Parts: sequence; C-alpha cells; structure tokens
Amino acid sequence: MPGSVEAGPAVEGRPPEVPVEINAKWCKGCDICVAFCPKEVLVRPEGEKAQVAHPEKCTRCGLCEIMCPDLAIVVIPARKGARAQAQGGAGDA
Amino acid sequence: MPGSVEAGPAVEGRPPEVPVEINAKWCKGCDICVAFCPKEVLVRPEGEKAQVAHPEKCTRCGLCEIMCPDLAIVVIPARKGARAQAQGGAGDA
Amino acid sequence: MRKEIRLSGTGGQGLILAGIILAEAAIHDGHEVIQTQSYGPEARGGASRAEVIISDEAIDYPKVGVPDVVLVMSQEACDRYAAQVKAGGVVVVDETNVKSVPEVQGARVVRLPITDIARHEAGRQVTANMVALGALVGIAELATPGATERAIRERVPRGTEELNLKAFGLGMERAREAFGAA
Amino acid sequence: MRKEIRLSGTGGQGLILAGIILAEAAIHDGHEVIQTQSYGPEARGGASRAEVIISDEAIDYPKVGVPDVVLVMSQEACDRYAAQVKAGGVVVVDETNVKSVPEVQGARVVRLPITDIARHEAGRQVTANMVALGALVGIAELATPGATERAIRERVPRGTEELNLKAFGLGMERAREAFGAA
Amino acid sequence: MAMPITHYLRTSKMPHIWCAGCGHGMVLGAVLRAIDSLGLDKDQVCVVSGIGCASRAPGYLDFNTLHTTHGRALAFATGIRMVKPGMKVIVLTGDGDAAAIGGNHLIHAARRNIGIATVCFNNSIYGMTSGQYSPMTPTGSYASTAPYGHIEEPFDLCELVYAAGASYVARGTAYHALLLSKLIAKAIATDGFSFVEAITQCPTYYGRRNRMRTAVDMLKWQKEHGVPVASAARMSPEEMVGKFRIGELGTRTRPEYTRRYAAIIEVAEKGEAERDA
Amino acid sequence: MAMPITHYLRTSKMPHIWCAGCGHGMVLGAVLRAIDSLGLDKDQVCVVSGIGCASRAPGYLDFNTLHTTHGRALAFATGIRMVKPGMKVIVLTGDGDAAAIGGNHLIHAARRNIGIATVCFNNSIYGMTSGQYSPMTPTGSYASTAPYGHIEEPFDLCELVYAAGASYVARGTAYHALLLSKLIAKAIATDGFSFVEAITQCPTYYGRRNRMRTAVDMLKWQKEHGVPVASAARMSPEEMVGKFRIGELGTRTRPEYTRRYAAIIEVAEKGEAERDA
Amino acid sequence: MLRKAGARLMQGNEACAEGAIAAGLRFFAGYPITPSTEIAEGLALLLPKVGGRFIQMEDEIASISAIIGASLAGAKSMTATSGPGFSLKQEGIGFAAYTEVPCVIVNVQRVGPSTGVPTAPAQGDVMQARWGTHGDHPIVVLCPSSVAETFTLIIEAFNISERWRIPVIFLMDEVVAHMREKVVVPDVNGIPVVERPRPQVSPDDYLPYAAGEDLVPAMADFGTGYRYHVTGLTHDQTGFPTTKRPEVDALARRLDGKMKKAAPHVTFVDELFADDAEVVVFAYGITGRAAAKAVRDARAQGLKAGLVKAKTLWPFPDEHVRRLAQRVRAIVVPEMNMGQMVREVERAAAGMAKVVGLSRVDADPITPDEILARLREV
Amino acid sequence: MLRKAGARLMQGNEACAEGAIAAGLRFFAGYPITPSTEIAEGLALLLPKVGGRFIQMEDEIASISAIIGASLAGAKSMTATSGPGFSLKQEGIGFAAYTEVPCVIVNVQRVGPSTGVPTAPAQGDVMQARWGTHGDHPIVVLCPSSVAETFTLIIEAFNISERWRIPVIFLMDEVVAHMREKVVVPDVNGIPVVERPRPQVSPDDYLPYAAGEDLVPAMADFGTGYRYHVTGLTHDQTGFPTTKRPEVDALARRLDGKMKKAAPHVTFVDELFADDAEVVVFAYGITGRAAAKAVRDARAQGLKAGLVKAKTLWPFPDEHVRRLAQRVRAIVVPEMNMGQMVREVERAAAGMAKVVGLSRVDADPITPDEILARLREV
Ligand SMILES: Cc1ncc(C[n+]2csc(CCOP(=O)(O)OP(=O)(O)O)c2C)c(N)n1
Ligand SMILES: Cc1ncc(C[n+]2csc(CCOP(=O)(O)OP(=O)(O)O)c2C)c(N)n1
Ligand code: SF4
Ligand code: SF4
Ligand code: SF4
Ligand code: SF4
Ligand code: SF4
Ligand code: SF4
Ligand SMILES: [Mg+2]
Ligand SMILES: [Mg+2]
Repeated sequence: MPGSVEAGPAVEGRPPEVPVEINAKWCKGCDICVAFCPKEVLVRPEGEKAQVAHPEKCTRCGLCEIMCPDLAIVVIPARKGARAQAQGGAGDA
Repeated sequence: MPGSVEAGPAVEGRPPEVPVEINAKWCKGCDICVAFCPKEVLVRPEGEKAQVAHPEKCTRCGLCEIMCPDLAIVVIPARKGARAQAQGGAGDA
Repeated sequence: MRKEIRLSGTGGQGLILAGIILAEAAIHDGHEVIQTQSYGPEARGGASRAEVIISDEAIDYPKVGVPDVVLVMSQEACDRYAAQVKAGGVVVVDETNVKSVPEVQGARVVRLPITDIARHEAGRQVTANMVALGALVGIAELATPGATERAIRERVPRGTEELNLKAFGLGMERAREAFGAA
Repeated sequence: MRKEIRLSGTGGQGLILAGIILAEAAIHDGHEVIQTQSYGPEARGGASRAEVIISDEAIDYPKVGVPDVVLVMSQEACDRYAAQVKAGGVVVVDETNVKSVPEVQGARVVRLPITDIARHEAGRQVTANMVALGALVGIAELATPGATERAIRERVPRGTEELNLKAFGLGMERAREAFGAA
Repeated sequence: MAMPITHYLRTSKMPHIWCAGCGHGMVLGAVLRAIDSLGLDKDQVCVVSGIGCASRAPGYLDFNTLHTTHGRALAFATGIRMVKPGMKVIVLTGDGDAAAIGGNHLIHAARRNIGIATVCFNNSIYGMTSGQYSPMTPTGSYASTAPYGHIEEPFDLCELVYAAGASYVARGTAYHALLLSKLIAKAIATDGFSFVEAITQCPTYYGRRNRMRTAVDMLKWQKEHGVPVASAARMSPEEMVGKFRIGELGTRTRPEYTRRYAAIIEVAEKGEAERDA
Repeated sequence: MAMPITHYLRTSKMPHIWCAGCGHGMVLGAVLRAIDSLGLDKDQVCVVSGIGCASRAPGYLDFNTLHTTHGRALAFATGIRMVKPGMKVIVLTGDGDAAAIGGNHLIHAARRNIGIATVCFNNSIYGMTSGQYSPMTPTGSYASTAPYGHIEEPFDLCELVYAAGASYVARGTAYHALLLSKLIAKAIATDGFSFVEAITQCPTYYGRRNRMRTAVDMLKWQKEHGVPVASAARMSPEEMVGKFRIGELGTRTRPEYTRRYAAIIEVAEKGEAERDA
Repeated sequence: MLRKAGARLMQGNEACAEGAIAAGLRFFAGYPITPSTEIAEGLALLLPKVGGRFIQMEDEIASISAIIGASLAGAKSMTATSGPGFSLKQEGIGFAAYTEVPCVIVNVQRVGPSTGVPTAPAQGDVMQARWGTHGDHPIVVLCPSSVAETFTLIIEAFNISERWRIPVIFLMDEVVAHMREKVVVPDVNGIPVVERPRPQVSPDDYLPYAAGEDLVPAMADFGTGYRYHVTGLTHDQTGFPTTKRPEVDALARRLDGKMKKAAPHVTFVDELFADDAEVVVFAYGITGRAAAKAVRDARAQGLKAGLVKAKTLWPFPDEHVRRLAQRVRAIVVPEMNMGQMVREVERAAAGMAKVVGLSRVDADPITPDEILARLREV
Repeated sequence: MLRKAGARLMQGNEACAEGAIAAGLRFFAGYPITPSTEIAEGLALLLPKVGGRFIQMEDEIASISAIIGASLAGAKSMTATSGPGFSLKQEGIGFAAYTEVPCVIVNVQRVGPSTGVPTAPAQGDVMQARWGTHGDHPIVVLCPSSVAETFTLIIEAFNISERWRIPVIFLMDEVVAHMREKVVVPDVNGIPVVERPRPQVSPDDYLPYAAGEDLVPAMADFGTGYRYHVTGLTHDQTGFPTTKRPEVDALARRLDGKMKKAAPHVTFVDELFADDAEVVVFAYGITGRAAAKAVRDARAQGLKAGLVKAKTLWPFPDEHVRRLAQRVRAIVVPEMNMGQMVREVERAAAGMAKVVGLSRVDADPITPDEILARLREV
C-alpha cells in the first residue's frame, strides 16, 4: 500500500505540495493521463512512469484521476472549488 | 394408414358420399370440432369418437379439419367453391 | 401375511390414489407396505397401473411378481393383467368397462359394475376408484374398513370426504354380496 | 549433439518468434527440435520465455533442464535465469536492458547492447529479437547462418524480410567480435 | 393445398402421443399446411426439435428429422444449415425448450440471422414434465412449481427475438389456424432467421389448474385475447390489457449467415486473409 | 467522493493484472465511485463475476467477492440475492461472459427482475483468451477467429436486456467516466434488475488488430462515437450511423423478485397454497 | 419439521424433499426433469412454509450455480435432477468441490445415455457421479435403496456436506424415487443436524482456505463481516488465485487428504449374513433390495450367501471389499448398467476373489431370481 | 492438403487442426478456451480454404450440438475445448454416442478442477473422458504424446469415429498442445482416410439403426433422400423411440458389443523395452515422454525397465496390461493427477503385479528423474 496514495485528501489548512500524486508502483505507462489532461500537466518519458511535469498548470479538474486505468492517480483537492470543476470535465462530454 | 384418410380429395365427377371424413383411429374425442363447427354438423356421444351427424348442413368450410388436433378430419372438397370459403373461416378471425 | 395387489385401468381413473389409500390403510393397520406404479413413455399422462404390497415383515424387493389380487378397470388392462394372478387369488373386474374376460385359471373372478355404481349409486363417476377400493377391501380383506375410511378421509380433497366414503361403502357392500355369490 | 537453449525477457520482445525461427533453422539443418514456452497466469499476455532443444536424436522429454545457452533480455529474466546455465555454457546478456548480472559459475557471459543495436544500427527496436538470434547463432552455432536466414525469410511478415535479416546479420557479427573478446 | 396432410406424415406413427385437445396437433397441422403451400421437396426439408411434448412433433413428419437434447435444437440446426445451406431447416420447439434452457441459442441464432425457421409451441407451461411454470407462464397462474401463484413475468418472446436480430417474427394461435399457417409459411420463406410464436393449449396441465377445464375453453380464450396487429394498432393501451397481438410483429432485411460465410470461402480459396497479409 | 478509492480496494492485490491502457480499470474506478456515492456498507455488498479479464475485477475489491465459472455469474448472484435480499449484489462481467455463454442467465435475470446490478465491461472481444470475436464484435472487424473479417452482427445488448424485462438499462463508456459512474450508481440503487453496458477498450487484442494502435486512440473513438441520448434524439438516423447512444436507455417500475417471494413466504407460513385447497 | 413424527406413507422423492428440510435445507434451485420433478414440486410448496426459498431456474447450470451462491450466503442448499441435467451440472459441481462450498445434488437416475427412457429406472450414472467433472476433486456419493433410507440418508448428505465442505451427490434411482413406502418420521429432536464450521477468529485474522487438522477450512457466510474472495481458479490459503507450484500442489493434496480424512466418517455399508458367507452380493440402490431377497432365498436353499449393500458409493468402500475378498469365493455385482461398480469391486478385490457382474439394461429392475441364479453359478 | 509434405515445425494445436483437415474435417464449431484456442484459430483460417466451414458458437454446448448436426448433414466434424468446456459438452457427447453420430471432441487438458490454472498442464480428465456423461455409452479416447503423434493420431480419431460411428475424444495436454516440434507431414496420398458406412439400400429399405455383423448401422446424410428420424430417446432399429423392454436391452447391448468389436482395431499401445522388463512404466500423453527417458536412463543404469505408452486410453488396454502383469514385478503409473488411470491398471493387473502410482499435481510435468526414482524403488 504505497504511502503516496494513502496520503489521501490534504488536511485542511496545510496545502498539498503537489496537486496530483501518481503511484508509480501501479502506473503502467499507458499515456492516457498524458493524452487527456487538458492542461498538459503530465508527461511520461519513454520506458518510465507518468510524472507531474507542470504542477502549476493543474486545475485539479480530476480528469486524470478518473481516467487512469490503473487507479494510480489521486488529485489532491485544493481547499475548495477544485472538485466541482471535475464534474464538468471532458470525461463527461 | 386408415383408408378413409388416404382416400383424399374426391375424384372429379364422382361426388363424395360424405362431406367430412373422420379417422376414428386418430380421433381422441376432444370435442373441438364439435364445438367450433359453425353448422353443428358434428357430434360426439360420451366415450366415443366424433361423428358426422348432419352432413347435409355442412358447408365444407374446412374449419373442423384445420382445428382437429389429431389431424383426424378431412373435408372432402365439393367440385368447386367450397375451399375458398375456408379461407375466411372463423379460424382466421 | 403378505399380499400383492395390482390395480389396473386407464389414466384418469384414479387408481394411483386408490393404491395410495390402500397402502395408508395398511399402515394404519400396522403393516409394512410398498406402493409402486408404472409410467407411460414419458412423465406426462401418469400411470395407469398401481401396485401395492402389504406384509407383516420388512419388504425387500418392492416389485409385485404374481399378484394375489388384481383389479381390472378397462378392457385393455383386463386383457393384459387378468390372467396374471396367483393361484387362489382374486380378479375384480369392472363390468362397466370390461366386456370380455379371458380365462383365468385357479383364481376367482368377481364381476362388479364398478363405474356404474359410482355413476348411478354414489352419484359421481369419479368415485369409481373408491367403489373399487371398497370392493377390494370387501373381498380380499386387504385392510380393515376402519383404517381405510381413515385413510380416505386424510387423502381426498377437502369437502369430498363423505362422497368418497359413500362410494367406498357401496363398493364394499356390493362386493361382499357378489363375492359370496361368485 | 544436443543443445538446450532458453530465451528470456519480457512479453513483446518477440522471443517466442526468435525461438521458433531458431527451431525451424535447426530443422533445415536436419536436426530434431522442440520449442516450448511458458505462459502467464492466463492465456492473455503470452509467454515471456521460450526454450528450444536441438538434437541429433529423437527427443524424449521436451522440457529444458539446465540449458547450454541462455539469453536474458530483461533485468528480471537475468536475475531469474542467468545463473541457471550448464557448466561450459554461455549466457548472452542484452546490456541495454540488463544493468547487473549475477555471478555465473563455469559459463561464459557475453554482454551485447542488443536492443541498442536494433534501435540504432538495424533501425528499429522491434528487431532486437533478430539481433539476439544472430548473437546466439554467432556465438553458440546452434544453427547454420544459411538455415537461419531461410527460416527468417519464411516466418517474418512479408515486406520485413530485409530489415530482419539485417538485424540478424548485425547480431551475428557483433557477437562474434564480443565472444572472441569475452 | 396441393397435397393431403398425410403426404407429410409418417402415418404409421399416428395417432400421436399428445393428449386429447392438446393444441400441439393444431400447430403441427399449420406447419404442414405452410410447407405444403410452399411446395417444398421433402428430401430438402430438415425438421429439428429439442425435448418436450412439442418437440415430439418431428417424429410424425416425413422429412429429415432430428429430436435432440432439451433446448439445443437451434444449435444442432445451425450445424445442419452450415453444411447444407440449400436445405430448409425448421425448428419445432416448446416454450420451455426455446425460452428457458434454450434461450441463449435462440437469441444467438437470431443475432447471426442464420436461415432457420423456428416455430415455438407456446403453451405457457412444461407439458412433458407435468406442469411446471415456464418463462412464458403468466404472472399469477398456478403451476406445479407455483402452488402459491406464479410471481415471475413472462417474456414477450417475439420482442426479445426481434431485439436479438431476427429477420422475421410473428405470433399466431392454435385457434387462428389459417393465419398461423400463413405466418409459418412466410417464416419458412424468409431468407434469414425467422420466428413464429404459436400460442397453443395444454388442457392437461395448464388449463385444468387455471380454471379452463377443456381445450374448447382454452381455444375460446385464444380467440378472445388474440388481437390482429392491425386492430391492435387502433386500440388504446387500456383496451389491450391482458390481450396480445397476433400477426407479423417485425420484419427486416439483413444478409443471411451462411451466405455471408460462402463469401468467406470465396475469399479464402483465393488465399486471402488478414493473417496472411 | 466521501472515501478515497483505496478504501474499496484490496490494495495488496494491486497493481491489477490488466494490460497497460486496458479500459477495464477505468470502468472499475467508475464502479467504485458509484458505490462510494451511495455510501454502501462494504459488508453488505457482494460482487460476483464470471471468467474473463473483466471478471477478474472482484479480486481487487474489498467486499464479499465471488469469481465464478464462465457466464454464470448472474445465476450464482441469484442464489445469493435469494438468501440475502438485504445485500447489494453487483455483477461485473465481460461481453463474452454476459452475452455469449451467459446470455441466457442475463435475459432470465432481467425477466425475473431480481435485484442485481450488472455492469458489462464491453470491449467487443474475448480479451482473456487473446482476441476471438464476441457477440459484441462489430461486423467487419478482425479477430483471431475472424481472420477474414467478422460476418456476424453484434447485439444491441441494452435493447435485448430491456426487451427481456429489466427495470433499468443504460450505456456508458470508459471515456465518459463520470457519466458512467452516475449510471452505475443509478443501477445499483434500482429496486429490480439493472444493467449498464460499459464500452471499454482492449488495446491488446481489439485495438491492434483493428487499426487503433493505442488505448488513447480507442478512447478518442469512444469520445467521438458515443452520443448522449438527449443529443441522439435530435439527430437523424443518417447522422447516427456508426454511432451509439449513451445514457439511460430504459427505465420501468416492476416489483422486485425477492420481494415478491417474501410475499409467498408470508402466505405459506400461514399454510395457504393451491395444493392444500 | 413440517409433518408430525410417526409412521407415514411417503414417496421416495417426497422423503428426499422432507428429509432435506429436516436437515436444514433452506434454498432449492432446480429445473424440472423426470423422474426427479416431485422433489422440486414438493419443495416449491414446503420451503416457504419454513421461511426457505425455492426457485425454478432457466436450466440446470443456473440451478447448480444458484445453490452455490446461496450456500455462500449461508443457506443449506440443494438441487435435484436426472441424467441429462446431471451432465449439465458437472462444471458447477467442480466449482463447488474446488471452492469447498457445501451443497447437495440429487440425481434420480433413469435409463440413459442421452434422453434414454425418462420414466424407467437405471443405475448408469454411478461412475459419472465420481468422475463427471474435469480434474481431481473430492466428492461423496450416497445411494439409498428405500424410501425410509432416503429420508435418513439425505439428512446424512447435508451433514456430511456441511461438516466436510464437500458437495454430496445423492444418487437415487427411478424405482426408489417413485415408490411409496412406510417411513417412520422421527421427532425433530431426534434428527442430528450438523452445521458447517464457521470461523472462530475475527475477520482480520480469517484465512478462508487455511485448514486445521481435519483439513476443513472454516467458512464464513457472505454478509457477516468477513469480506473474502472465492474463486474457481487455483487459490492459496487467502482464497486468491495462485500459480505458484507449491501452492497449486498444496491445494490438490489438501483436498485429497480431506477426502481421505472424511472417508471413515462418510462410508456407510450395510451387511446381511456377510460374516460367514462364501459368496456375497455387492449391491446398491434398488438392486440392493432384490439382492437382500436373493440372499435370504439362497440361505433358505442352503447356500451360504451374504450381502454387502453400499449406501456410500464414493469414496468407494475399498477396505470393506478387500477384507471380504480375502475370505469369500466370489462376489456378484448386480447392476442396472453394463458393469460400472463391478470395476471397482474388481480393483479392490485384486484377484483375491472371483468377481462376477450381472447387468440388466432393459429398463426393468433386476429381480431376486436373477441374482439367485448367478449366486448359484459362481 | 493445405501445406506441402515434408518436415515442418508445428505446434501441437496446429498439428491437431491440420491433421484434422487432412482426415477430411469440413466443419468445426467451438468456443475459445485456453489451452485449446489455437485449434479454433487455425481452423477459422484454414477451413474455408478447403471449402469447409468454421463457426464460433455462443458456448460449448452449442458447439457440440452444432457438430452433431453437421455430421448428420454429412460433414466430418470436430470441436475443441478444455476442462470447463469439456464438462459442459457431456450431455451432447452422450447424445452423439447414443445416436451414433461420428464426431471428434478435442479436450486439451489443463489444471483442474473448475477454472484451475488455465495455462498449465494436467492429466486430470482421463476418467471423465470415459465416464463424463450419464448412462452407459460407447466412447474411444485417444491421447498423443508428441506433435507428430498428434498429427497422425487425430487422423486415426476421425477414421475410427467414422468407421465405427462412435464419438472420439482426443485428449491432449497443455504441453503437447503448445510445444512446437518437427513433424514430417506425409503426402496427401499417404494418408489413409476412412468414410462412414453409407447405406447400400434404397431409402425404402433403409433401417437407420439396423446393423450387420460389425454392429455398425449404415448412416445416410440428411438431404440425400433417406428421410429418417434421429432421437436421443431409446430407439429401435427404425430410429423411432421405444420403451419395449427387449428393444431397450438390444440397443444397450449392441452399443456395448460394437465397442467390443471395435476395441482391437482402435487400441494403440507403444512399447519400449517391454519384452524383457522386470519393472514397467504405464504412461500416456506428455508423461509418456518423460517415462521413455526414464526407462532409457534406467537401462543405462542396468535396471531392466520397460515402457507401455497407451495412445488409446479407452477402451482401456486391459489385455495388454494383464499380460504384462503376469510377467513383471511392478508397474509404475506416473500421472499428472491424483491417480486415475492407475486404478484401471490396478484392476487389470488383478493382484498379479505390484502397481504403484506417481502423482504430480503442481502444474508442472513429471520429470524423467521422478519416474526413474520410482522405478528404482519398486
Ligand atoms: C437437460 C434436460 N433438462 C430437463 C429435461 C426435462 N424436460 C423435458 S421436456 C421439459 C419441458 C418441456 O416444456 P416445453 O418446451 O414448453 O414443451 P411442452 O412439453 O410444454 O410442449 C423438461 C424440463 C430434459 N429432458 N433435459
Ligand atoms: C466454460 C468456459 N468456456 C470458456 C472459457 C474460456 N474463456 C475464459 S474468459 C473467456 C472470454 C472472456 O471474454 P469477456 O467476457 O468479453 O471478457 P474480457 O476478457 O474480454 O474482459 C473465455 C472464452 C472458460 N474459462 N470457461
Ligand atoms: S493513466 Fe495511469 S497508468 Fe496510464 S500513464 Fe497515467 S498514471 Fe500511468
Ligand atoms: S487534475 Fe486535470 S489538469 Fe490536473 S493533471 Fe489531472 S487532468 Fe491535468
Ligand atoms: S377435433 Fe379431432 S380429435 Fe377432437 S373430437 Fe373432433 S375429430 Fe376427434
Ligand atoms: S367443414 Fe365446416 S361445416 Fe362442415 S363439418 Fe367441418 S366445420 Fe362443420
Ligand atoms: S401434457 Fe399438455 S402439452 Fe403435453 S400433450 Fe398433453 S396437453 Fe399437450
Ligand atoms: S487483454 Fe484486453 S481486456 Fe484483457 S487486460 Fe489486456 S487490454 Fe484488457
Ligand atoms: Mg410448453
Ligand atoms: Mg470482452
């Protein structure tokens, strides 16, 4: 049970360092998150696991989390608002 | 193979004696022909097979033949016309 | 004591039920008992032949061999089974349905208009099986009348007890008369 | 003559095909041959390990015991199989994928950047299996180059013959250099 | 009719085993009249059934006949049709045979649109085994395995088979015997999978237990409850409650399976296939 | 979401065995988000599957889980539901498992309207056995057993299940993951039989053979071909050619099976039955 | 109990249904087939009276599947069928055996193969009952020869199945199923009812396929807080799939070992005059009744005959037959098939006694006279 | 023929598919299952090339049903599966056996019971192959131990099935199915192909189930003017159902008799050093290969070992084993199951030789060393 996943939602008042956590043990490198992140936050160098390349661009839309087939991504919610955005994400289009 | 059934359609020019032939070996006495003959041509005394009681009333509508579950009835066609009537019989209603 | 009984006729005459009631009566009387039946080619239609073995001892082999008592309630059954009876046994024939009885050697043949009795005297043809049962009990003492009456009460559809008991009584009565006279 | 060869790596590296081509080449050379493979927990995914036995006599038992020649094309395969080699045998290691080789006793270890050769010299990474095949043929003389080339021509998808033969040739060449130097 | 019905019967096997008043004989008659109306060559007709009272039908018919295992008639028929695409393959089956144990073969034969005509003798019960409920037993009826009244809803079998992909689906009744025989003729003539649900009576096990004492009662019920599609179209949903539609319920045109396969053979004989590419 | 997804996972069994890019993981995520949205007690959820890649799902889930034989999940689930009508019984199945070998159990569970929610992971192929055609493989596609191109037509599975009697049928895709999870939540909440077809990708055996090289390509295909019911209603049949509808495709209200059975028990315990009458 | 204790006339199938309820049956799923149908019909009526549930499924495969599901949910479960349906249930039986889910499968034998003669008796499924599903699997097969025995033996069937977590095949024949006999129904309290071993540990400590000395793992009902996994794949102690060689081996050997542990407790054999017999009949089911009569008749004629009537067919009473073979001249094995259990008797006798089969395959039961004749020959 | 004669590398499943076509296979219906799937995949590609037809059915029951139908229509037919599917096909197999419809059923064995280990080998279905369906039925079971043998033996399977109108079970194991070996494909003309006996009489005189001396009735293809009836009910010579006792008896005994007549023609056993052996191995399938090596190794070590490799498992080579038992000290029976054919060897040996099983059930094949060790022990 990798710690990064277990970390779960951030504790109120202590903002998470990264908006998105990727469980490298579970990631199989399918590129789905990379391809569908609307903000090009993620990258995956050949032969490696997905990585957060541009955390600053992340809107916490949640799309990568719900689309990762390996359940390897957790989007850490910002204090408020971020989650709502996910509901209207491209995943539902 | 009872002869009565094998007799088949009447030979042109020699009118059949009875309009309806009932193969007693096949009849199981279900009363369907009796109940649905529109002209009350047929009867079935208790414990016996169906019989033609009133041949004169028969219109050769063919209903008894197509409704007999034991394929025990053959309506002998009159020289012409009779068959056509069957197409509009109650069986189709 | 060991008695083998075969009840034969056509489907719908209620012979299985008669066999069951006879068997239950024998249990009430404290005997061992087995009831079997034969089927048509497939389940549908049910049996037209019921057999009962009543014994004082445990019954090993459950099939009737040569019966002591044979009931025939149709011509076909009569042709097939009437002659297969133990020497000294009894064949009970429903005269209403059976017109000719083959020669039966060494056994008594009792003729009774069973179905007619049911129809006209008991009041309903469906009680022919009870009339027949009465006849069997009356003639061959297969079970005590009391035990049989109890078995009838327990088995027949609610509300039909009296009708069936009446038919049973008639059968017993008429059989005794006929048996005496046979 | 009897040689047992194990080709190991990960799914998708084309090792089964390499094993098949090696086996067919051996048939062209007039030998008896068996090729086997191992599967994952279910059919899906296919095998990651192929084995070939080449012999002059009929082969009774088809499973490879301790192989004469081992090819390892992934770190995991190397960790598992490199050390299981016959004394006097050869282990061929794809340096591109294998970073550390465990101690192997009594056998020669030949290191070659197989995948890199495929990618950069043959021109396509998918030909790594042919480079490896060339290496095996070059080092261990499991089949004649001519028979192997014929087998490659017959097996690979139409239109890719030359690419694959090139990769095979490169593998053979580089292996002979390396083997000499090992 | 060009031929007397006995032309198609193995008369030495008659009378059939069905009970007095059983509607199966009426449906069988309709099948034979349909075949006769199409003028088929007896040698080129193959009749296949499963197990049940209905499925005993082929034994009486002078065709190539096959009485298979319970529920599998369509799968056997598929093999026959694949090998002899020129034959008329007809499946005669019961509601239990077709819709209970055989339900999967039914929907798949329909999906493939293989050229088999299926006539389902629907008596709403398992006759052969003496009256257990079937997938076509109406809710609330009694059956030997529904002593408290049946709590399941039946299929609309025609709708199901059509949803599965059949080319032709229709419903008739034993009572509407001439209509039935026309529907069956149409089904047999269909180039693709066709299905006719023939509502029929089992007086012995369904009727008696459900307050319809005789076959005649049951036929009257059929007469009163079967509504021709054209009339049904004019009726309100309320008026249709408890009633059912009879006639052609669905037709569509799609290529028949064995013909599609013949095209594969043509390609393959020339040596073309994805794998070879 | 009230709980992180790992709350419902047997994390020690992860990573799962599915291939990189396999849509099954996405559908599984949708299932878990649906369960979470309903706030179900893990002890009172039972997840049943058959055999196939899709059917490996229950092994990863921290519920009462049962991995049965190929095609029979719904029949096993029926037994569970009958004995424990208070439990949420969910079947996770593949298109082969549900619609090929399991087709009969599917239509009968729907007919009975037994309270089981079924999610069919439809990747149009038999993934587990390496790519043979399934009853959901589109005509013309290639598969290991269709080397000349597939000649059968697939089911419209939602239509079929609805025609069989289901209370709720819906279709979603792996790509439309949030919609999918809402549909599944609705299905689980349904009092009766419910069915969700989840279109998902098998890049390994379907995609590669059919000119969709990557999972991303296949997801784009889903995005482009899945049309929400509301939009579909505004589109012409021509515009819909090659496309499919997603969303709720059928809902109806009928009494749930185990509740009907409970009424029988009530009657029987009082000693009433036709036979006794 | 549904019916009062005491002497009653019961049909074999009725005794099967009522005995099952007495044993604790609470779920039945089936598909009608002659000559087993009365079992389903009886249970459709009786089960809801005791709060149990009956369902007629779409086929036999669904039926066996449903009872396995029901058993996992905690209910004692049963299905009933005849040959064709029994063949269809084989895959499900293998699943139950491998996952160790208690359940009882009744097969009322009729003339086979295929559809055969649905209303006539045979004993043609005795080998199938042991070997019908693929792969090695533990199984117990019981076979009654009277209605009264049906009542008591079906209770044993449940008790064995629950105690050992082994599916039990209850193999009747058409004669026993359809005949009616006197049965003395015991008082409820007189009926020993066994429950499956349930876990004594907390869910956290529960290993669903870890077994103690008796090799029987404890079984939790679904929905009681033990959230575990059940699979027909080869599994380890945790219940999850494994392909590790030692674990694959361990499961196969534990199941085999469990069956061996259970054997002495589940092998029921009746004897009649066997102690001093020179020739014995080995028989089962309805044939055992004819054999009893034949043996009595033989004794009456001065022939030292004896009877071994197996109520448990599988595990085969090897030891019993072996001991017997050491002291008798010959063993006659009458069967309503072309010779099935006789092969087992031959194997167990290992050449120590002459073994002679007696086959009757015309859809009628073997008679005492036929057996007697064979006894006099050997 | 599809491929040129000559030496080729072939996979076992490929040899099965190609051999079948060489034998005349023209219809295949199947449902995919590991480790048999390559047979179906191969035939999907190859059959249409020879004008044959392939269909993937909705399940295994439909598959066996379809091939029986196809065979009645005149095509040599086959299906292929593995354990779970083989269990499902049992009812259909019984139908084919009873109606005497030629067909070949391939079962590539994997670890069972139930889903087991789909990709790993076992020999756990050998008893099921004989007894899997209900009722007495004739059946032939062949079992190859190499790819080359697969090619030739599948041809025998068709020839036997057609000649004797008996379904033939072709029992492979995962090792043989998936390994590749050199096969010398014979020239088309070198392959003996047998056709079913077709009627020599006119349709009017045709009795579809009346048999001559060989007890095999002539079989007309559907659609060729012989309009006859086929049923899985017990039938008389005309093919119509019967419940008459003598006819029921006659059918059962003819089928049994036919099997006995066929036996000498269908029982194939290979021997290695068996003539002067003191201990022999009885083996089959892939285990036969390990045994051959073990026996050679034993001889090399001076142990007079021999091998009997059964290519026909059923009818069991009783006589062969009996004769052997008379002259050897012990028979070792290595099997990838908990001990199945060893029971038959025990029975046939009837105490004359020691019979010792050797079970391996961890999903790996038995090695020559394991067998050698056992040979040295006994
Ligand atoms: C595998 C199998 N299961 C069950 C049966 C028993 N069985 C024979 S016919 C039948 C039902 C027949 O019902 P249906 O198809 O509706 O025909 P009907 O008798 O009503 O005409 C059943 C369950 C069987 N023969 N084989
Ligand atoms: C009785 C039986 N038949 C066949 C198989 C082989 N088999 C395993 S999974 C499968 C198909 C799975 O396809 P699907 O349900 O679509 O699942 P996917 O792998 O595509 O997710 C088959 C045919 C089996 N295990 N059991
Ligand atoms: S979607 Fe998931 S598995 Fe795929 S690359 Fe991204 S993190 Fe890895
Ligand atoms: S949460 Fe949205 S924006 Fe942020 S990485 Fe994921 S997909 Fe991209
Ligand atoms: S309908 Fe036919 S069977 Fe019925 S009484 Fe009339 S003739 Fe007889
Ligand atoms: S033909 Fe018409 S009128 Fe004449 S008897 Fe028959 S039903 Fe009556
Ligand atoms: S039982 Fe019913 S279906 Fe069967 S023959 Fe009799 S009436 Fe017809
Ligand atoms: S084979 Fe296909 S369905 Fe199976 S895990 Fe891989 S991608 Fe998914
Ligand atoms: Mg019906
Ligand atoms: Mg799939």
